Amino acid sequence: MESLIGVLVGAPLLGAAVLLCGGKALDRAGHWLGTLLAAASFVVGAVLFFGMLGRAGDDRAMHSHLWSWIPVDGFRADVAFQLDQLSMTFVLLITGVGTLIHVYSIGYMEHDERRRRFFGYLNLFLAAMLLLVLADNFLLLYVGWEGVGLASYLLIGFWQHKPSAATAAKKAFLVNRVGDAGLAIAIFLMFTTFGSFAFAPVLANAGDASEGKLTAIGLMLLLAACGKSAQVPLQSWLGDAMEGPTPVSALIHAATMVTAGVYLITRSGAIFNGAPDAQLAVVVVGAVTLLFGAIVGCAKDDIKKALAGSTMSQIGYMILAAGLGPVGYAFAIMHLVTHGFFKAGLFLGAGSVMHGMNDEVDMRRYGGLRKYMPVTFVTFGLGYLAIIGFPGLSGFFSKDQIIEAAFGKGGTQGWILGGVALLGAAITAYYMTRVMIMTFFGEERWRTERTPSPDRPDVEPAASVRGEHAEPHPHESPGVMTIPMIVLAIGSVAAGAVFKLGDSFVNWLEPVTQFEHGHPPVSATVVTTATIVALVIGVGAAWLQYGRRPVPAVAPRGNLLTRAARRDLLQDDFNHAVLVTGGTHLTRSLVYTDNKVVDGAVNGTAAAFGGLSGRLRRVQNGFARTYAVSMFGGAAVLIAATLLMRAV
Amino acid sequence: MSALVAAGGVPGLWTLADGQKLQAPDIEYGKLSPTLIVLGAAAVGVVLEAFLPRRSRHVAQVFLALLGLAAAFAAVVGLAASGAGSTKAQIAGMGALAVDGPALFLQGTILLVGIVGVITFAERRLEPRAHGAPVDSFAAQPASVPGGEGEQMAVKAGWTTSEVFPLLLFAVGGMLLFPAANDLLLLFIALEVFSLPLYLLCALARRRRLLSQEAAVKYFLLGAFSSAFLLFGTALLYGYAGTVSYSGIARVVSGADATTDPVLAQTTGNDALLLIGGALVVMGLLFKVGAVPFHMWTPDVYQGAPTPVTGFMAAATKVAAFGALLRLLYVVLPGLRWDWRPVMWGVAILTMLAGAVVAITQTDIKRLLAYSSIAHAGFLLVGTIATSKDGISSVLFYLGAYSFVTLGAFSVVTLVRDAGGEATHLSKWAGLGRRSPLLAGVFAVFLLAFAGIPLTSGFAGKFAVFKAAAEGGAGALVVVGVIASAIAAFFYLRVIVLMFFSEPRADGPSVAVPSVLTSSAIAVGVVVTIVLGVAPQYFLELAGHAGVFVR
Amino acid sequence: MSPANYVYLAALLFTIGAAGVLLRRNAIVVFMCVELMLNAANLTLIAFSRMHGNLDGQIMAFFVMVVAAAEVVVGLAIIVMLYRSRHSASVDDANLMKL
Amino acid sequence: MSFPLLTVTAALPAVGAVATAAVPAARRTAAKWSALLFSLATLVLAAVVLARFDPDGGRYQLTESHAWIADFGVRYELGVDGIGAVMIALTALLIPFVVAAGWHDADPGEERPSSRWRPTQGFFALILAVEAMVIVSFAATDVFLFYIFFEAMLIPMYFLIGGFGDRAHAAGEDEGAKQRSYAAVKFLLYNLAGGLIMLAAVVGLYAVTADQLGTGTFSLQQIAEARSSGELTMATTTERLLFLGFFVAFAIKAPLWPVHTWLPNAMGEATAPVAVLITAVVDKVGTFAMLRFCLGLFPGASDWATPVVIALALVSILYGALLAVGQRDIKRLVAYASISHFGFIILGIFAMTSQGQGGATLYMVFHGISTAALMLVAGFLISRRGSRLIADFGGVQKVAPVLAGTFLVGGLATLSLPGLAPFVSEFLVLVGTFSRYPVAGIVATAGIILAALYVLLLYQRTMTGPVKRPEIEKMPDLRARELAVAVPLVALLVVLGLFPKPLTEIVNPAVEHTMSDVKKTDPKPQRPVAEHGWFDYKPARHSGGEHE
Repeated sequence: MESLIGVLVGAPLLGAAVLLCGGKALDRAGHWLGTLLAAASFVVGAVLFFGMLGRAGDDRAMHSHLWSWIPVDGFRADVAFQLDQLSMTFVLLITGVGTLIHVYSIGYMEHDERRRRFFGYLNLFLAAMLLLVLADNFLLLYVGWEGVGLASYLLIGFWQHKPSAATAAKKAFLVNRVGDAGLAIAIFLMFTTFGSFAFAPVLANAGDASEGKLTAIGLMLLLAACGKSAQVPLQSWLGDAMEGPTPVSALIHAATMVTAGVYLITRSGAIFNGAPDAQLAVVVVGAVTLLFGAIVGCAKDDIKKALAGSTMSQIGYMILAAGLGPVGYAFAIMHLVTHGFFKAGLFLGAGSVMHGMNDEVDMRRYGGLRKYMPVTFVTFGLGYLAIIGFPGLSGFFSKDQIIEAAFGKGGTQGWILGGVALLGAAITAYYMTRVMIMTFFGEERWRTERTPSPDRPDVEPAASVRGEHAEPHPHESPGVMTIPMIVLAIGSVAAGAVFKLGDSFVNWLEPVTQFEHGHPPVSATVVTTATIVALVIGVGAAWLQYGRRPVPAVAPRGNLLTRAARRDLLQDDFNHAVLVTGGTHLTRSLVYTDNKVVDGAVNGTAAAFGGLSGRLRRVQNGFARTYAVSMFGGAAVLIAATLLMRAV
Repeated sequence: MSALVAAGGVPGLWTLADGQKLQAPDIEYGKLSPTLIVLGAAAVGVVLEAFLPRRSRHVAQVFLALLGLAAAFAAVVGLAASGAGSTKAQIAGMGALAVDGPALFLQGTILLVGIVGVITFAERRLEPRAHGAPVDSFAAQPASVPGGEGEQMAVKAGWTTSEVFPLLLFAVGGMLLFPAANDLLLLFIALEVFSLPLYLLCALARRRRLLSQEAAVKYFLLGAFSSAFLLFGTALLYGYAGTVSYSGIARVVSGADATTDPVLAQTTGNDALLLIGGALVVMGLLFKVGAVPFHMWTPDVYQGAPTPVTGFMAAATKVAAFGALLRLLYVVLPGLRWDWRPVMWGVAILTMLAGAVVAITQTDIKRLLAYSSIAHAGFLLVGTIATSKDGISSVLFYLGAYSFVTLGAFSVVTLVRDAGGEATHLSKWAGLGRRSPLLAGVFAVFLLAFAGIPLTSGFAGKFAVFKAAAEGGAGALVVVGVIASAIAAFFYLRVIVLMFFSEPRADGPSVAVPSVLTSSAIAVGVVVTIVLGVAPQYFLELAGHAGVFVR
Repeated sequence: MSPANYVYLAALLFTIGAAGVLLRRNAIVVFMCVELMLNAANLTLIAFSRMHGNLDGQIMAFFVMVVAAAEVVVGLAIIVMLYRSRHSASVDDANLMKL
Repeated sequence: MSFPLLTVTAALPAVGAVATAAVPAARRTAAKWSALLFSLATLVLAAVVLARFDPDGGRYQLTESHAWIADFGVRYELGVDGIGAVMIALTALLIPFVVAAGWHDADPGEERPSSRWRPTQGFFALILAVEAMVIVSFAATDVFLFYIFFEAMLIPMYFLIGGFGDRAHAAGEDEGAKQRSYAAVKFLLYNLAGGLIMLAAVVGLYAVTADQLGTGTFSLQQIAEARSSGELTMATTTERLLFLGFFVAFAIKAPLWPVHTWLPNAMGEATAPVAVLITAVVDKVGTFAMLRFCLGLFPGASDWATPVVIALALVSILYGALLAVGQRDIKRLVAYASISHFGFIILGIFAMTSQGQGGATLYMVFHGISTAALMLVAGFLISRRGSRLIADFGGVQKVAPVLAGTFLVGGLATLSLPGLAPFVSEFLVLVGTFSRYPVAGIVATAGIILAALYVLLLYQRTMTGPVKRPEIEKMPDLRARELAVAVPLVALLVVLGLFPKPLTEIVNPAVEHTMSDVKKTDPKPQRPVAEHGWFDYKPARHSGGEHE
């Protein structure tokens, strides 16, 4: 059984290797191979899952040691896997959603000449992501951590001929690297504190370490989580990452990779439990991000960027929950899974819309599409209902638990966090309704608005370069794309209820994450009611603004907040002004320094000797009598010096 | 001489006492044979010059010179083999000459240098034939006015200055005596014996005769000036010690004899005599080695002299002069070590740095090599200052290594020619490596050896002297030496860059195809450079065994 | 008279000779000044010889005279050659080579 | 008398150099094949060295010792510890790639046959000569022997840089020649100056040993024995001065800020294979020598100098990376990246922990391979376009995906992506540094962010975006020869990234020895996980898959 764990990672890795190294011969069958291997991984995951179910809760963790990786004196890193309930949850989510998105991509990427490579990258992503969640030590986790970063980089920049895509990919990788550095430092700290960085010894002994150490480790882990999960202040890359093909956005930037930060914090729960300050930092980051993402999501006209803001916000919920400690870990993961379903579904739906609309992404050029793409409309709608927390759908259960747990934090903190979470729920309802209305309802604005030239949609960035108006012909996507959407929609609807039934999900995770019941100052019913009220307010506000009035095709100027939100609340501008401009000046001045000062000193020395030489050379003036003077003087000095030596 | 006086015993007695016979001086001809052979060959050469017809002189002189030098070298080897260099080292020639390790080692080196020198002197393939007759690098008729009728007639007649070979032999004879001289008189005589022929040789260039003559005049006047200093120093030392023999002076300096003789007690009380005299003698020698500030003749003379002469002179003079300097400092003045060492420190530092720095901006290859030789004199002084057995042997080794590199380098210079003769201006050497990779490669080997790059003889030599100096407590001098080496590396590199990395000039020089003579001279240089670089142990041992002066 | 005075005289002569070398331009005169320096040395040798009462100094003086003669032979040859080429015996005119 | 394996390993390329140089002028291709075959044969021998090396054996193995220059106390002593063995292997490994990648670099230019002096024979002979000298340097256990080859290798390198520059030069052919000879001279003078300073220290070392032991010696083993027996004690000042003499030379060679400025010129002007030779092979002698000679001979002084060295290493890391970001020339960018990496290596060495030093050793190997991959592919790219300026490229990925892919892998290795070999070493260096100097560890970690920046900027500007220039439109993808160069290197990066154990096994004992030389032990974890026994963990050798 244990040996199968390796297969989980191995199958997609093999796929990646074959697809990326294989030649053009694989172009025709490559996508099927990739999908097959992803599915194989899912099947293996399912087998392992059922095997696991057959055992007692405390005995479900499995280990598989493959080989000793970096054996150095006093330092040990192995390639070894650990499959417990937490990892299992992720494995199923990753391989399941992953497989669906592979299938979807077959249709979505049909006309792309580099489809084989796309599937190679997708497989690479799956392998790295599985490595991340299966590793039994932080260093191997780090490999997966950066591996998914690489896959993300490759996939965001998949359409490399678009400068914006290449820039976005680079930005994503760089911002993630900042987080990675945090993870690296956390590992160093673990090594110096515990002499190890494998899960078992570190987590089991976390209680022995001083709180200061644990806080430091926790903060560094939080930094890592911020990078990967696009949390404030490292959130700026996620919006740009929407340059990637939409299946990528669905899989990586919605369902799986961006939630790795939640996994990291949950996995390191033992460390955070001993470091309340670090936990506080986590909840603050989560709370800030959930508002930040939500506000940004309200202002974006690009459907994918609106969804990206939403992702940020939803992960904020998860981080918030994870920061609450054992009260919230299980809810964080639960929301993570449900979010995986509905957000993937939403993105795939968005992709389907774009597919039918000449890759137009501006919602102001959509409208009334429900008639033309019914399947997309229904699945997207179900996802919409799930995310806003419509009672009975998955988002309702998972989000409600988090809000409840936030209130349960107790004291002023509890009220603030709960209030923020509640506010977030309202805003979520608002912006999602906005997306829904602008896309599927109202006038068919696409009939009059200019859209990009249809002949080369891949060359000309849809939103920036406008060609002659060619009326799009919205149409439903092929089955290979709609089926995954349908599956995900089912998941969005049902997952929450299934998990909630008998607290099955919490019980499942409990051996790994522990679980405590929170003590909200108000009863759960009050919280639920408040949540539903917030939902109604949000939906109502959006309907008032977009449903009752026509949507202007060109965005109005908007108030200050709207304008700031469109620019990601100016955070990018700040980055640009401080980091990019400052960095450019720094490197330029350093280049100058290196040439003129450091190297200048060297060349200057050479020049100085040259000058000295030229001067001394003039003494040799060709007159024999000068030479004689030199000799005579030399003799005099010689005599004088000799006498002087005797004298002293 | 002191032996003569010792027999007298009474001051002012100019005649022999009754019953005493004038003793015949006791000369160990065997021990002196190398010098005698060379001087004899030189005398025969003069005779040949008088009696042989012009056409046959060249061959005869070359043959005679090579024979004489080879025989002398054989004699040196024989002496060394018989232990004269180590166990049976002795003072010969009634106290005038030392036959010991350093003397034999240096004599051997000088003779080898002489042989290679003769070979380069004899080269007749480089100059275009003058009216059908092969000519060498020397003037057709030195006495004639440059560009005048006399010169044209001499050229037309195909004359050459075959006197150069006896002159070279005389110079070698003097040089053999110079490091062996064990009293100040012989030191002076030997100095003159090897200097005078060199003055003449400098004047004998076939091309650029004005430069050649100017070099001779400068060399001569300054040389005479310096020998006057040396002589005056000799006189003062004689005044101090009452003797000119090295061992005698050394004894007086160490205070062994002062008690018995009242006059001596008076003069030895005056340290000024000793110090000034010593300084002046040392100065005379420093002039010959080309140490700063007595170096200024070097660039001009090296540039003006015919290149084969420059090569010979640069190598052999340095060997002989350092031999004499070593003996003087180690045998005569060891008692004054604490007086002369600091002064020599200063001279060594100045020499190394000035030589290296000024060389940077030189534009003539021969002048550049001259400054390089000044810098090398500085490195040799570092070894000299060590005042240890290792110091002596390191200098001996360095001299051997250096002289062959120098000979080789100047031989290469003779090959790079254009219409005006040798193309010594550096700009003409641009791109030589692309036209003639082999020659440029060989020259690069020599330059790298000069620069002291490992696996060349220059490195082994430099390491030896630095090691000796460091052990002798002159660590600071080693550091200065290292700095000077770094500066020096710059100008050697400049030449390499010029040869290999510059585009050849359209009007660039051509490389003459030498006869077997110059080729073999260069080949010897390369082989010695590499052998001494890669496997120097045998020669280091040789120099090590030779590192003891007889007193 | 103390022999020391001869030594002083010799030193004076030597200095005069050296000064001549440094100051005079004509090659012959320069050369003669060198000869003067040699003779100053001779005088010193003889004076010390007398002082020490041994013959070494005097013998040396003879050698020096011989050497000086040889030097004259070589030196004059060179100087005359220079004069014939340049029509000038000034040492300052011979400065083609410098720097 | 056992078979002199090390001598033969070093001599084979030397023989190859002579043989290659002797190939007649017209038979250029024969010279190339000769060089390739000799380098491959050397690789086989190096593999034998690696195989014969027994990690459980003595400190120096395969030793040879012969009298050489007794007067200088010099012996011809060879021997390898684990570090030397892997460095020899690295050298032998990279040379065939260098040769293959430089296949056409020394062909006489068809367009101007007279003005170009590129004797192919010379080019390849010089490469083999460098290889021979580098191998001796890695194998020498006599300080003097090491010094000689350390210095001597400058000469062939000098001719390789100055004589066979990159044909692609923005400022035109003549200006290119000028810059090239400037770079070559700068390279040589810089290193020669360092070498001469070291010479003073070598002389000083002789004086010290001669003074105290009676006879001077340069033998590492003999000095170590004399030190441990107390026969040889160095005064603190003497030791520090000697250390500085050695260290400056190695710091220049490595190169360490602020004596790094020769490297960008040299790597920029040289052809890509020669640039690889410089940074991946020759420069490694500098860092290797710090480990073996600075730490081995002068442990006290090394300890004394550590704060300064670490500070300089940190400056190198950040400064090199920032300058790499600001470069407009591909090869100079790689050069500055290398400066940053050498900072890591030196940091690891002077952190004085097992992880740091083990990591530094692995870093030398992996940096060699990754830079080779990046630089050689960059060379292929540059030769296609005839320009080294980043701005002259763009969109290459579209027309030459394989080239772009291998370039990207090389770049990712340069930024130490986990899963590729350099990550292993960089992480070890960082963790080793952090455990003794936490602040330095954190500062150095910032270097990995900058590394991502310069690599990705380079990739973005050259490979991505629309194809705008006709020269790029016509650009062919990697050819068979080029694939043969790039693919094995990339494969090695991946394999060694996942399975570096064979190397760590060889390196570990050597690191233990060095650690005992400097009398250092690893800092203990504050809360060791004692019951797991991980903290005293010594990796078991020759066994795999163990797990408690």
